[in-house]
Amino acid sequence: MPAAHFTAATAANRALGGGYFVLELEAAEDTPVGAAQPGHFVMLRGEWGRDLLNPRAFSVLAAPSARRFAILGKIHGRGTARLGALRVGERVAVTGPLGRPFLSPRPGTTQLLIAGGVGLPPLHMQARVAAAAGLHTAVELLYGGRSAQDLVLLDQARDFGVRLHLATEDGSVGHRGFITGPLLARLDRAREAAESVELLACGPTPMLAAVRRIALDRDIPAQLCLEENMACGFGVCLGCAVPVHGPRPYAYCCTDGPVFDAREVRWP
Amino acid sequence: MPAAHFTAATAANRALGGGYFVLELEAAEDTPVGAAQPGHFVMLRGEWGRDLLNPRAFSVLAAPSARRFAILGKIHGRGTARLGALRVGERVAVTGPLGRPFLSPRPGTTQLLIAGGVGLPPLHMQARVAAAAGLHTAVELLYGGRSAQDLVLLDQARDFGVRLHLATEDGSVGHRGFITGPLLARLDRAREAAESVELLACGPTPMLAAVRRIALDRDIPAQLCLEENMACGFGVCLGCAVPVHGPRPYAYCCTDGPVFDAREVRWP
Amino acid sequence: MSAREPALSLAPDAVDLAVDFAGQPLKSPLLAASGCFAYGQQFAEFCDLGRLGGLVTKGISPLPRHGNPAPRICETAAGMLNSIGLENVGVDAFLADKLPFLRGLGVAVWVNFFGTDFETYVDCARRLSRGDGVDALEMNISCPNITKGGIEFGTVPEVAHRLTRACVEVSARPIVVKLSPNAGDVVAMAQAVAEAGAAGVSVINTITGMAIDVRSRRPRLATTYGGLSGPAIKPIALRMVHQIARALPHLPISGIGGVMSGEDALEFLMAGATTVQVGTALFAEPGAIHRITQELRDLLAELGIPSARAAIGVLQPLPAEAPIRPR
Amino acid sequence: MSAREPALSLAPDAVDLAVDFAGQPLKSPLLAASGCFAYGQQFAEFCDLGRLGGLVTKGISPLPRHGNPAPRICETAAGMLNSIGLENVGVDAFLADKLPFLRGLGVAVWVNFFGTDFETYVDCARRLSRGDGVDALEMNISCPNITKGGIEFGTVPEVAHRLTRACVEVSARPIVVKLSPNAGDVVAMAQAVAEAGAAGVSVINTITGMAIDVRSRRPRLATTYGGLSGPAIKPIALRMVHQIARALPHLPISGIGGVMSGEDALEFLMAGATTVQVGTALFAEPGAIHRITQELRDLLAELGIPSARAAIGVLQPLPAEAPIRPR
Ligand SMILES: Cc1cc2nc3c(=O)[nH]c(=O)nc-3n(C[C@H](O)[C@H](O)[C@H](O)COP(=O)(O)OP(=O)(O)OC[C@H]3O[C@@H](n4cnc5c(N)ncnc54)[C@H](O)[C@@H]3O)c2cc1C
Ligand SMILES: Cc1cc2nc3c(=O)[nH]c(=O)nc-3n(C[C@H](O)[C@H](O)[C@H](O)COP(=O)(O)OP(=O)(O)OC[C@H]3O[C@@H](n4cnc5c(N)ncnc54)[C@H](O)[C@@H]3O)c2cc1C
Ligand SMILES: Cc1cc2nc3c(=O)[nH]c(=O)nc-3n(C[C@H](O)[C@H](O)[C@H](O)COP(=O)(O)O)c2cc1C
Ligand SMILES: Cc1cc2nc3c(=O)[nH]c(=O)nc-3n(C[C@H](O)[C@H](O)[C@H](O)COP(=O)(O)O)c2cc1C
Ligand code: FES
Ligand code: FES
Repeated sequence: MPAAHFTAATAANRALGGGYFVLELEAAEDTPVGAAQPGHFVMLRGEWGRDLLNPRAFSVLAAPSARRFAILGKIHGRGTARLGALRVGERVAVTGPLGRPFLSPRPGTTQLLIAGGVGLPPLHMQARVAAAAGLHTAVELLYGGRSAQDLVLLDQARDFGVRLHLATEDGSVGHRGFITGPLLARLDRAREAAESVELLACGPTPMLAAVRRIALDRDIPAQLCLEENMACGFGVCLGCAVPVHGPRPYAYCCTDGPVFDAREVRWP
Repeated sequence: MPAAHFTAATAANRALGGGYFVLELEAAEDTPVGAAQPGHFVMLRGEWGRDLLNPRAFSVLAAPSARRFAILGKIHGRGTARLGALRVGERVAVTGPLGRPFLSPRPGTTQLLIAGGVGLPPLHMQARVAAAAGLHTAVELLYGGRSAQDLVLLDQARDFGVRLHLATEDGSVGHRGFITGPLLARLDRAREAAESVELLACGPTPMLAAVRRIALDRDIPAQLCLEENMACGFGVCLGCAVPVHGPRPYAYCCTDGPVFDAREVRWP
Repeated sequence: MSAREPALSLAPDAVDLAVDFAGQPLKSPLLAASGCFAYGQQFAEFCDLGRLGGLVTKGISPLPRHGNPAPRICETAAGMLNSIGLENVGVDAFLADKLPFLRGLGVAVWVNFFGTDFETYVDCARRLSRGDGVDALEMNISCPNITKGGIEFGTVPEVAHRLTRACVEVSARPIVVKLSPNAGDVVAMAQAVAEAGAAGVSVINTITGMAIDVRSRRPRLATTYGGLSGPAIKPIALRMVHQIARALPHLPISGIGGVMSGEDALEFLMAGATTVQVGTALFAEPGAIHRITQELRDLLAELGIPSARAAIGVLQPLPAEAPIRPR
Repeated sequence: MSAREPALSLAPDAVDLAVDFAGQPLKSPLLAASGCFAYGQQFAEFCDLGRLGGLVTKGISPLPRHGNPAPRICETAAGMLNSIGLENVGVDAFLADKLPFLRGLGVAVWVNFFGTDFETYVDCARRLSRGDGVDALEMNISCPNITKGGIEFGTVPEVAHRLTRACVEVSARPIVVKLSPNAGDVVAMAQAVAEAGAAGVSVINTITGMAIDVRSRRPRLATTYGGLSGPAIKPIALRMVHQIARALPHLPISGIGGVMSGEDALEFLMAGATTVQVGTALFAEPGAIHRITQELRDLLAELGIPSARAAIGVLQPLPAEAPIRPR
């Protein structure tokens, strides 16, 4: 998919609590981000002068039109804090869409979408796209966070009609504990029913590591959406190395990923 | 006068056209800036992270209360651009009041206040203070700029009841040419009338140099309010050296000035 | 009253941006810096590469290199650190797969290269300089991210001299030596490589730095140290360019470090650089060089400077103060 | 699912900030850096000076110095350049007029000093070290702003060794040598002065840089070059501190360069510094050290590190990757 570099204006910026925000950006003309698929990401940078030099990566949450798209951000450091504080009309430089997206559901296989915290957006979009294609039964969303306020955009997810499994570490919503609990239970049921499943996961690295272990142990295909520090997002800085098995020791999160096959990733 | 370092909130920020803006700042508690005199300045810095490291110097324009004060800024580089864009409620770190102010009018001497462009604020305040003390006849304001839009806050100046002499380089308001034209005419009249006058000037360095020449040639006392790059504003960085005559080759704009006796300044 | 200089403003289109670097003509002084442009293809979707003055490839070594473990980059105040580890496809793959694309662009192609020892440097220079479409070689003697050896190439003038001479002797193209700011005396380094036959110098490469994640108590880069780039280093880069230009007025210099705007580029020209490279700025804005070129053109026009050439080295000292006379 | 480290958070009040530098106790590791604090009086109206770990005076020379012409400072990206020219009141006026105020504060007083040649360095060390209330001398061997000579003091290890030895011999107080980042090999410099009897090193002084005003075609500083300070140089400073700490684990280091927050200070401690100096940050925020001290205390508490001492040099390498196994 061709990418573009363009300026967009803040069309809306809604705080969801817990540091989460949905930022909607609108360009003056059609942009290729309108055609983004789940897992595609954009690099964003506000008009910040010389400090905070590099743009920040965000998965596309939704692209309702060829000019407009949204991201779900969580305030982490200085860049996300500034993006979370953008006011309507303020401008942002955008590069995207970038990366290789998640693969679509295949007939006869259920995709279990495993989202941890701010890893939600690409899976939320995957559920949206599946629902729009009438495939809402082909995907289920497993979504975990620390507490109730880490689980955002649930109403929309419910509207997609996909099955939801929730978990919070403090037990305030859904299963008490990590999302891997409901995942293992679900996989047990799938095994009993000889159901073909595939895992799609995005979230904190420890969660991805746990999902990967489970996938490798049970020999289930898994697509992991990884994060790595990025300077460019389009394959020129070579900064976003991901250790992989195979002839080359490193792949690039931005151009080879961010979605990787769990077997490919060279983690301990 | 003791200075303080404190945080103030933007209470109002009014664009006047031509890049000029009046920024009103309000602190949560009383501050010594409330007692600022004409020529005193403050160092201002917004919440700018690591770039634009140093605060910027601004003459106090008015201090209507012990918590509130105003400056007149003109957009020049990146710092003034950011200050000019501050929105109500945004916070600014303030150090002040700093420096040595203009001397007050002495009985029997007329102070000619010579302002060039954004050099207006300390002289505007001098006129305000004189008017408030019933001394509006003891001061006259000579104010020059490139064109009409460089002459700001005229209504207020008229309200003070002080005599105004205006000049613009393009002749759009007042005398056509530099303000030194009306000044020389005024000085000629003073000489004829054996009137005792004193010059107080603030503005671009070439204007100050011209005023200084005139003062030295005619042996008229003159106080010049100078600008020099400043990092601290309170005498510790030693960055704001002003070449002076006398035992020390340099004085400091921030602590020895910004107001200097014209005879003291070591200019060509 | 304000003394404005009689700014003989010109029409931007009347400004001639062309420069000559070591006898080779370039359309404009602005080049993409090594390691920030990969081998160029990725930029084709963002901008018209034919409008660059030129480009410098990622550093090429005789054999392919895989680079360092992650994390390889992190941000710092007005800058970033990288320890990519000089990952590249190697000479053979470069000549076969990458060079054909670059040669078609119609802009100056400088191939950045390095070896891991004396022999591999020379080997690399010999082979790359014969590549069809290569205008010049930029020899990277400052490889902060290679661990074994190599540090003397970039810091000891005699060693740099020997290396440069050997490479110049076998090279079919001019060699521009890219200097390390980590050397104690960058002027001595420039002089050493100039005397060895370098056609020019590129100044500067990244400065070695580090950052720590206090929460994990670990360095932010897997290699602990990395190279600092971006606006943070611009004052240091500019100083080194100026020092070299003053000491060696006939040696062409390609200025590099933190260029983000046309004004930055003009600072480098005025300090004595003939070309100016843009690196880190390309990450946030793939079309940065086009914007910078336009800004440079507009600024030269505004200042009444008819050409990029006319701006090179025009820095004047400040006027002296009046003498001290006791009052 | 997220693996949070078992952060044994402590109450901030339980954190012990005291450190020992070369055998001398300090209440906290945070000192005001030389040249950014003058002789202290100006700060008294903004903050309680008794809460500092210590302070380093403006550099003192045997005779008063008037400094350089204006402009002496300018801002750069996340930093600033200065060429103050080491203006100071001289030894006699310092001892008579400035020291009494400092000695009353109850914090460590380090007197920064320099000479214009070997003899004046030694003379300065002898006289200042006998000042009542002086805890240590910080010897500035990196004076980018003095024009005549002196460059070797800061860049040639043997010269620095001889100078340090001579000053240590006549000094009644420990001598901390402030190193120049402009030296090619800062570890060699640290080693040379340590072997000559330096009680510690301060790392780093400003890095020589320049900036140009393209409109006037002139340097932004009257002296053309000046010293770069501020967050821009932090990665370089941190790297130098870490290199020295690794090579000379018993040599106390005072880390300096771009410290603006408690997190910055903790980075320096973790890299191996025992004290941390705050310079440029004081200009925009005279009470910066108090804020930074509080932030450091809170951060240590949050991370479960019981004392500043316990943070010194705790940097761990990153865990290794899994080995490569072809799929
Ligand atoms: C492909 C991809 C998709 C992402 N999608 C989202 C998303 O949809 N929503 C969201 O909130 N966050 C997302 N992230 C993470 C987001 O990019 C980081 O949270 C953000 O860069 C942190 O910036 P900061 O300035 O707040 O933090 P700081 O810690 O101040 O950032 C400093 C530097 O570290 C880099 N960095 C820090 N954390 C990360 C990280 N986790 N990943 C990459 N770079 C990092 C930043 O780019 C920056 O250069 C994504 C990351 C990647 C790689
Ligand atoms: C005592 C004093 C009083 C002042 N009063 C006013 C006022 O009332 N209104 C107003 O609009 N301006 C005033 N100025 C000038 C104002 O401080 C500068 O315009 C401002 O610092 C420029 O900042 P910038 O970021 O926009 O420009 P930049 O050029 O981006 O500034 C870069 C650096 O240069 C310094 N600098 C640039 N120009 C000046 C200058 N003329 N004086 C001092 N430092 C400078 C800045 O402090 C900064 O560190 C005053 C200056 C001084 C010294
Ligand atoms: C990610 C990255 C990779 C780089 N790789 C190389 C390289 O392979 N060879 C080289 O000579 N310089 C390399 N450099 C240095 C740049 O070419 C340039 O000298 C430096 O970044 C300073 O310029 P800047 O501030 O504009 O980025 C690299 C820089 C960065 C940021
Ligand atoms: C205006 C100014 C004056 C300085 N004067 C001195 C000095 O007299 N002696 C000295 O050793 N260092 C001097 N320094 C260097 C600082 O002490 C410090 O090493 C440097 O600024 C880096 O720290 P920072 O980034 O926190 O400012 C000066 C720095 C500045 C900005
Ligand atoms: S982020 Fe630059 S190559 Fe991936
Ligand atoms: S501005 Fe720092 S001493 Fe005047």
